[in-house]
This record gives sequence, C-alpha cells and structure tokens, in this order.
Amino acid sequence: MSSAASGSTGSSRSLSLVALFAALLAVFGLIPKIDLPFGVPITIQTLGVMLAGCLLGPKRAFLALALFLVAVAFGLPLLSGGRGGLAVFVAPSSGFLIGWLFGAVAAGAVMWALPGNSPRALALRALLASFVGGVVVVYAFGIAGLVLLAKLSVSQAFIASMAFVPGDLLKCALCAGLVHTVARGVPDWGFGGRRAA
Amino acid sequence: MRGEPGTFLVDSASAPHVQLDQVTLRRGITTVFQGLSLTLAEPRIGLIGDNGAGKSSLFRLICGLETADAGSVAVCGHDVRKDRAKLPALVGLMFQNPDDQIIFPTVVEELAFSLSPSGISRKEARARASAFLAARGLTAWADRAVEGLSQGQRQHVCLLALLIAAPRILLLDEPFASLDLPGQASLAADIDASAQQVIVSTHVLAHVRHFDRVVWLDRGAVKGDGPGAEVCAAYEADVAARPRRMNSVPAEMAS
Amino acid sequence: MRGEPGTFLVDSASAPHVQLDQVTLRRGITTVFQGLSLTLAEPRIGLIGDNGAGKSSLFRLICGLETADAGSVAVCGHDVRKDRAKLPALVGLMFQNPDDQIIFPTVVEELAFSLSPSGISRKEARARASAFLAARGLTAWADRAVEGLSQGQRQHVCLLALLIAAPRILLLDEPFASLDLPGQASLAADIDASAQQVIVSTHVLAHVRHFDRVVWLDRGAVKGDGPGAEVCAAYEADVAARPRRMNSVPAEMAS
Amino acid sequence: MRSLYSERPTWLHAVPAWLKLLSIAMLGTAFFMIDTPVWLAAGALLVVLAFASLGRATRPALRLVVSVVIVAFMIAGFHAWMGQAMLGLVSALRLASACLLGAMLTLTTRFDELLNVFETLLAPLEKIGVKTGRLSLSLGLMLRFTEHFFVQWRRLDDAHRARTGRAGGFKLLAPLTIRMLVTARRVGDALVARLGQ
Ligand SMILES: Nc1ncnc2c1ncn2[C@@H]1O[C@H](COP(=O)(O)OP(=O)(O)OP(=O)(O)O)[C@@H](O)[C@H]1O
Ligand SMILES: Nc1ncnc2c1ncn2[C@@H]1O[C@H](COP(=O)(O)OP(=O)(O)OP(=O)(O)O)[C@@H](O)[C@H]1O
Ligand SMILES: O=C(O)CCCC[C@@H]1SC[C@@H]2NC(=O)N[C@@H]21
Ligand SMILES: [Mg+2]
Ligand SMILES: [Mg+2]
Repeated sequence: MSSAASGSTGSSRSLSLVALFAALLAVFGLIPKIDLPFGVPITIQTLGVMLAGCLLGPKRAFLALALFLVAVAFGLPLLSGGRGGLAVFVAPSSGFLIGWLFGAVAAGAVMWALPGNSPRALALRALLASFVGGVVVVYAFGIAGLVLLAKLSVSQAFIASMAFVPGDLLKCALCAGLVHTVARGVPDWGFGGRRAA
Repeated sequence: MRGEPGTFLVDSASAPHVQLDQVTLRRGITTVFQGLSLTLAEPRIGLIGDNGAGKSSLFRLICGLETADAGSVAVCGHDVRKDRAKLPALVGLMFQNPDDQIIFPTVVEELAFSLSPSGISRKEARARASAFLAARGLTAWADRAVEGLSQGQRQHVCLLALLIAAPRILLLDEPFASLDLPGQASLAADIDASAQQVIVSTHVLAHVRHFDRVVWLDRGAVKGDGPGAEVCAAYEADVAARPRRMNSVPAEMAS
Repeated sequence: MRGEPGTFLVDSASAPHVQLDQVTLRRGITTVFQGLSLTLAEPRIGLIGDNGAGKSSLFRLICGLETADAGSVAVCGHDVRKDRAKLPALVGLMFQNPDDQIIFPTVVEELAFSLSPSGISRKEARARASAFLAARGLTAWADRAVEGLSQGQRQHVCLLALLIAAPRILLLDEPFASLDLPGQASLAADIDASAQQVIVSTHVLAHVRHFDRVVWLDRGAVKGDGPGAEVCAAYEADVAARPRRMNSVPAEMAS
Repeated sequence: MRSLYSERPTWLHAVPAWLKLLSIAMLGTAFFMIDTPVWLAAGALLVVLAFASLGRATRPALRLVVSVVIVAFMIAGFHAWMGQAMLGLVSALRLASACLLGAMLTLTTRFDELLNVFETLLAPLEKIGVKTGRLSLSLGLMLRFTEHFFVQWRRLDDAHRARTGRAGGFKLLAPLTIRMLVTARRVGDALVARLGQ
C-alpha cells in the first residue's frame, strides 16, 4: 500500500494530483466543441470530470474541478473553444459547469464505494461511476440551470439534454477503458481515493 | 516524541541519526522489507546491493515518502510520520533519477525552491541561490533551462539543490551514476569533508570502500554490515560466486 | 544512395558503420557540434568525455532524433534524414534515462513493441517477447508494471528491449549507470561477445579501456581517438591536470 | 519534470508574467467574442507573427504547433463536410490562436514568476484567512502540467520514432495517460521531500 495515491488531501501529493487533473481539463479544452442551438456545447471536457472522479476519489476530484473553475474565473481561456472569465458562470451552460463539480464528487464516491480490484472490475466500477457522476448528476444541475437561466421548461430542458447522451455514453466507455489501462500500468493506484491494496 | 520536555535541546545537540525499528514495507506486489531494524548513526554510511534490493526504498522511508506498513522510522528522534514538517531541515534526498527531483524550469528557481521551507521570501531565496551558484563558478548556469542540460548536468543540479537546503542528513541515491570523472572526484572529496551525516547508495564500490560503515542489502535484508573494505569484499565475493546471470544473456548479441 | 542498383546487396554484405560528415548541431543555446566529421566502423567503440560533451547528442543524431543544422549523417550508407523507415532495423538506442525509452506499461508489451517494425502480428510479437524473457529466466517479469521496478531493473528492461529488436548497430548510452555488479559484468561480457557493432558511452572507463577504439569528446570536438588504453589514459591525465572544479565545492558540506 | 521553457532569450522573456497572463485572458475573450472570420483571421495572423518573432526559441514547441495545425485543419475539414465551412474556419482559427498563445507563455515564462502573479492576485484572500500559498502553487502546477502533457508526449514520440522510424500518433494516448499520472505522483514526492508536507 505504501504511499501510492493515498494520503491526506492537504498534502503536496494531493496538490500535485489535483493540479494534474485540472490540467487535464485544460488540455481537453483545446479539443473543439460542437455548438448546439440552445447554448450548451458538446465537449470532451466531461471526460475529464469522469476521470477525475474515478482516479482521484470524491474529495480530490472536487478540489481538481474547483481549481479548474477558479482558473477559468480568473479569465484563463480554458473552457472548450477558448472561453473563460466570469461570464461563463451566468450563461445557459453554467448549470452544467456547477454540475461538473458535484458530478466529479459523485463519480468519485461511487468509484470509492464499489467493490472489486481486478482491472476488469475496476473498469466496470468506472463505467458505473462515470455514468452516475458524469451523466445523472451533471445533467440534474444542467437541467436546473437551463430552466433558471435559459428559461426553458423542465421538459424542454430535459429533452434538449438528451442530445448529449450518445456522446456522454461514449465518454463513459472511454473512461472505463482508460481506468483499465491505468489499472494495469500503475497497479498501486488508489482508485476512487482508496488506499491502494 | 513530540512534546516531551527538553526534547528539542537534547535533539539538536545529539548527532544526526536514523533509526528503523521492525519495519515492514510493501510496494505494489513486492514486500521490500520484512521486520527490518537498523540504526544509522555513523557520519558516513555506504549502501550497496543488487538492483531491487531496496536501497531507494530505504531512502524513501527515511524521508517520509513511504509509510511503513509496520514498525517505525525515526530521524534524529522524530518519527517521520508524525513530525513531517520538521523533516526537510533534518534530511534531504538526492533522487536517483534527476527528472524525478527537478520541478522548476530553470536552475536558479530550482535551487531557490530548496530554500522555501526556511520561510524566506522568494526574492531573497533567488538572490541566495544566485550567490550560491556564483560561489561555485556556475553563474552561467543560473538562467539555463534544466531541459537544455545533459543528464549529468541535471544530476549536478540535483546535488546543488540538496546542498543549498543544507539538511543535517544527506541521502544520496546513486549520486555518481551520471557524473563525469571530475564531478565524481569532487563529489567524493566533498562527501569526505562534509560535517553532515551522509548516506550514499552506489554500485561503484570504489566510492564507499573506505567508509567506516557499509550496509549490504540483499532482497530487503541486511546481509553485511561493517567496515567498508570488508563488506565490499564480501559482496564482490558473493557476486563472483554466483552462476553467471541468465537474465542478460542476449542470444542476438552473442550470435 | 537510395535507388542505386545493387545497393541493397552491397549494403547487407557490408559491415555496419556510421558516417558523420561536417555535422553542425545546435540544441537550444548550445552549439553542440561544429563541423564534426567522424567515421565509426569498428565493431566496438567507446565514447567518453565530460558531462555535456555531446555523447548523448551524437547518439540522437545517429538514430535520427536530432536533425543536423548542417552536414550529413549516414548509417550503413543510408542518410538518416531520408531513409527514416529503414533506421530501426539498422540502429537501436538504449537511452541514458530509462524514462525516455520505455513507452508501455508492462514489460512484455514493451519488448513486444520492439518487434513491431519487423511486421509480425501483435500476438506473435507478444509470444516471442514472452519466450525471450523465459529464455533469460525472467518469466516473472513479463506482466510486471514497469512502474513497479527499481531504476536498475528499468534500465535492464531498456537493454532487453534493444536486444530483442536486434538492430545491426547498438548505441548504448551509459548502459552501466544503474546496473548492479552482476548486471554490469554480464552486459560487459555480452558486449564483448556480440556480433553486432556496439558503441558505448560511459563514465566508467574500465568498461571501454580494452576496446580497440575509444573516442574522447570534448565540448563537441574529438579530442582523442585511438586504442582504448591510450585514449582513456589521456583523458584521465587531462582530468587530473585540471584545477579542482569549483562547481561542486559545497560550502555547507565542508563547513 | 521537464519543460518547454526556452533559454534562448526573446523579447517576450522580458515582459512581466502578469502582463502575459492578462493578455492571454483578454485575447482569449476577444477571440471568443469575435465571430467574423475575417477579423478572426487577422487576429490569428497577428498571433502567428508574434509567435514567429520569437525565432529559434520556438523550436522546442514546433512539433506541438504542427500537430495543433493538423488538428485545426481536421476540424475545419469536418465542419466543411457537415456543410458549415465558416464555422469550421472559426473554430480552427480560435484553436490555433489559443495554442500559440499558450505556447508563447510557457516558452518564455518562469514558474516562480507565475507563482508570484498568482500570489499577488490572491493576496486579498489571505486577509480573510485563506492559505493562498498552496492555492497559487496549485494554479501554477496546473499550468505546468498542461505544458507537461506536450513535453511528455514529445518524449514518448521520440521513443516511438527511435524504435519504429514513425511518429506514434494515437497509440501513445494510453502510455501518455500513465506517464502523466506517474509524473504527478513523482512531483508530489519531490514536493513532500522538500517541503515536508
Ligand atoms: N534538450 C536539450 N536542449 C538543448 N540543449 C541541450 C539539450 N540536451 C543537451 N543539451 C546541451 O547539449 C550539450 C551536449 O549534451 P549531451 O546530452 O549530448 O551531453 P553528454 O555528453 O551526453 O553529457 P552527460 O555525460 O551528462 O550525459 C550540453 O551542453 C547540453 O547543455
Ligand atoms: N514504485 C514502485 N512500486 C512498486 N514496487 C516498487 C516500486 N519501486 C520499486 N519497487 C520494488 O521494490 C523493490 C526495491 O526497489 P528499490 O527501488 O528500492 O531498489 P534499489 O535497491 O534502489 O534498486 P536499484 O539498484 O535498481 O536502484 C524492487 O523489487 C522493486 O520491484
Ligand atoms: O463549456 C461550458 O460552458 C460548459 C459546457 C457544459 C457541457 C455539458 S456537460 C454535460 C453535457 N455533455 C456534453 O458533452 N456537453 C454537456
Ligand atoms: Mg534505486
Ligand atoms: Mg548523456
């Protein structure tokens, strides 16, 4: 078990991992988005949210997303399509942005709670975790945001969000695949923030 | 240890030393140490042994990077798990691979960072780092990108970053591995002259043969421990007596 | 060279060799080589010199990782810039830092990858890599994560990855640096027995002193070139005659 | 941890880090607000010229830039294929500019200068008792890791080319993931060893 990815969230070790996943979101921001008419883009950055949850666990995933959003709020153009600044937090998509924070936590919590340690089991855990966190939770916040900020009705917002589902399911699969790779390459990684066995 | 009256006074007066007590360490699928006890108090100690014997793991334990699964590790009387914040002043590690140690993009920043636990301002730290380099005739290195240095030069930077921090115990993990002859000679001379405790792991026995104490690790256990000349000779004899290793007989090469 | 009739036949019959012609190489702010010409045709060649002399840069040029700013580099008659695709079969590099070389997460994948230029299927490559490890008594390593190996063990993996690829010319950049004594001895024996051309850079002169040819690089220029014993002695004499290097006199250490 | 920082001095090295960060934030916003292709193209051209003015110092980042340009073309092509050539052009220009700006920052800015800027920015928080030292280190490391994705990819690509004579492409994604996680762990270790926590 040793050091691995474990340790208190305040240590430099966590700090480094947290910064890495914030950076991962920034790199994903370079991959262009596909714009949809109601003002919320399809972006690969949600994959970063899922990965943060599965690989870091709830606490540190939260910190990673918070760090990323702080950098965005500072005006760094890190959201897909090179956006940044405070304006993005009052746009139709801002519900989703806040949802990322809690989606990552949820994904981390599910990843943490599920049993199984073989690469295959970990990939399955990640599949479920990324669905719960990256889809269910993120959409819940996103739909609320659309209702409040884009003045859509709940059912309109719900239907509009369905446009993201195929892409997001693909991301869940990718996330599971990457977790599988990591499980083989870094066997003592503490998935979901657990102390590695 | 913490909070006992007088601990500090006794502590800073006492010679630097490291104490491992019944340490068990597992890393991944390997049990690196199993109930290892060791007191390292001599001013110069060499650490030798095969690849994978546990030399780097021992260093990582001592500076608190690995947590023992059982047993305890204390540096100058401070438990490494509890007194983390005090460790950098007590013990410093020169990593085996320079890329693992260096964080900053330029040499002077990297050295200045070593001074940050001492609490001085960034500007002050940078000034001291520049002066430190200048005193070594390395002013030209200050603004160089670490990326633009050769591996041996990077290893040299790692050494300097450790020296400027000036901890009481220096752990050098294969410090000679990429240094050129002049660099090796001057490091060896510096080790001999240092007032700090120095523990050196190396595969080049010539560098530790004259030490008063050398510890030979074999698959995580102490197989030899005593005066450098004796232990090195015993290790060499052991190596010579082994059947020629299969693992690197390259069929292609020999074909 | 390409397309000339009969080139291939002549080529595969000819002994492996490397030819540098008036090469200038700039990396960052350093002009590493300035009009360097060198023919490397002997079966064993040692490469020595100070940190930053250009040993690794020379290797990177030969296997096409650096592009000369002027002049040309040819391996077995193939220009490294034009015949990129042919290079892997001709020349292989063991990197100085294992982290620069290893791509894949497990040992067997890494070795299997070395076979990919030969065009066999992935499954076949993997089977051969397993067999290769088994023949060396290293079956247990096959599925191990490279990340869970010690530095010396990783360097060993780098060596194995090069050997299984079996190029005609082996470039070994400080291959001994992290290997333990048995590993060093068996690598040295293998080099001596190999049928391929082997070029070794090292700071441990003992490993190349018996070579027929050793090249001593000094700030990118050839300062000595000849029989190993002579060139090594000349280098050692030169080092001994220099004033003791300021750069690593550690005030703290000596205080 | 390796970097792209260029030791070959350029005019941009002398520009204070805060000004560079501010420019990136403002230019990023500007590029996002503009959606007239002509103006965007003019802006992108300016960025390219500024990048080119750094001369040989850009060499460590050239491979990165070339791959970004390729991706940008792919995006433009994809959109053209979907019948939205203009939109494609706009996305491609934004992506290319954002990348060049980021590369210019990393090529010419030291890490401790960045940390200084973040510490100054966050100073007000210090008054209300937030430990800003760690937060600015996190922000700085986030930018370092963003850069490091490219550095690490270049190293892997070198390793790939040395052994196959070809560039690695998508095959390097899984190894890259692992290497980044491992690097973050090692950076965490280096920080712990030197800072004590
Ligand atoms: N990535 C790089 N970018 C810019 N300059 C570099 C780079 N790598 C090395 N250099 C410079 O090139 C010169 C030669 O370096 P090289 O790595 O070839 O030396 P070397 O002989 O292998 O040294 P060592 O014994 O330390 O391995 C050095 O002066 C170094 O500063
Ligand atoms: N990051 C890691 N994760 C899991 N196991 C590891 C890790 N690093 C090393 N090990 C294992 O721990 C054992 C001791 O490794 P260590 O690095 O301490 O050896 P070493 O004596 O320093 O060897 P070398 O001479 O090669 O540097 C080895 O068997 C190795 O397989
Ligand atoms: O960039 C932003 O301003 C926020 C974008 C939010 C996009 C949401 S997250 C869930 C869903 N899946 C996508 O691919 N896009 C949306
Ligand atoms: Mg070691
Ligand atoms: Mg070198």
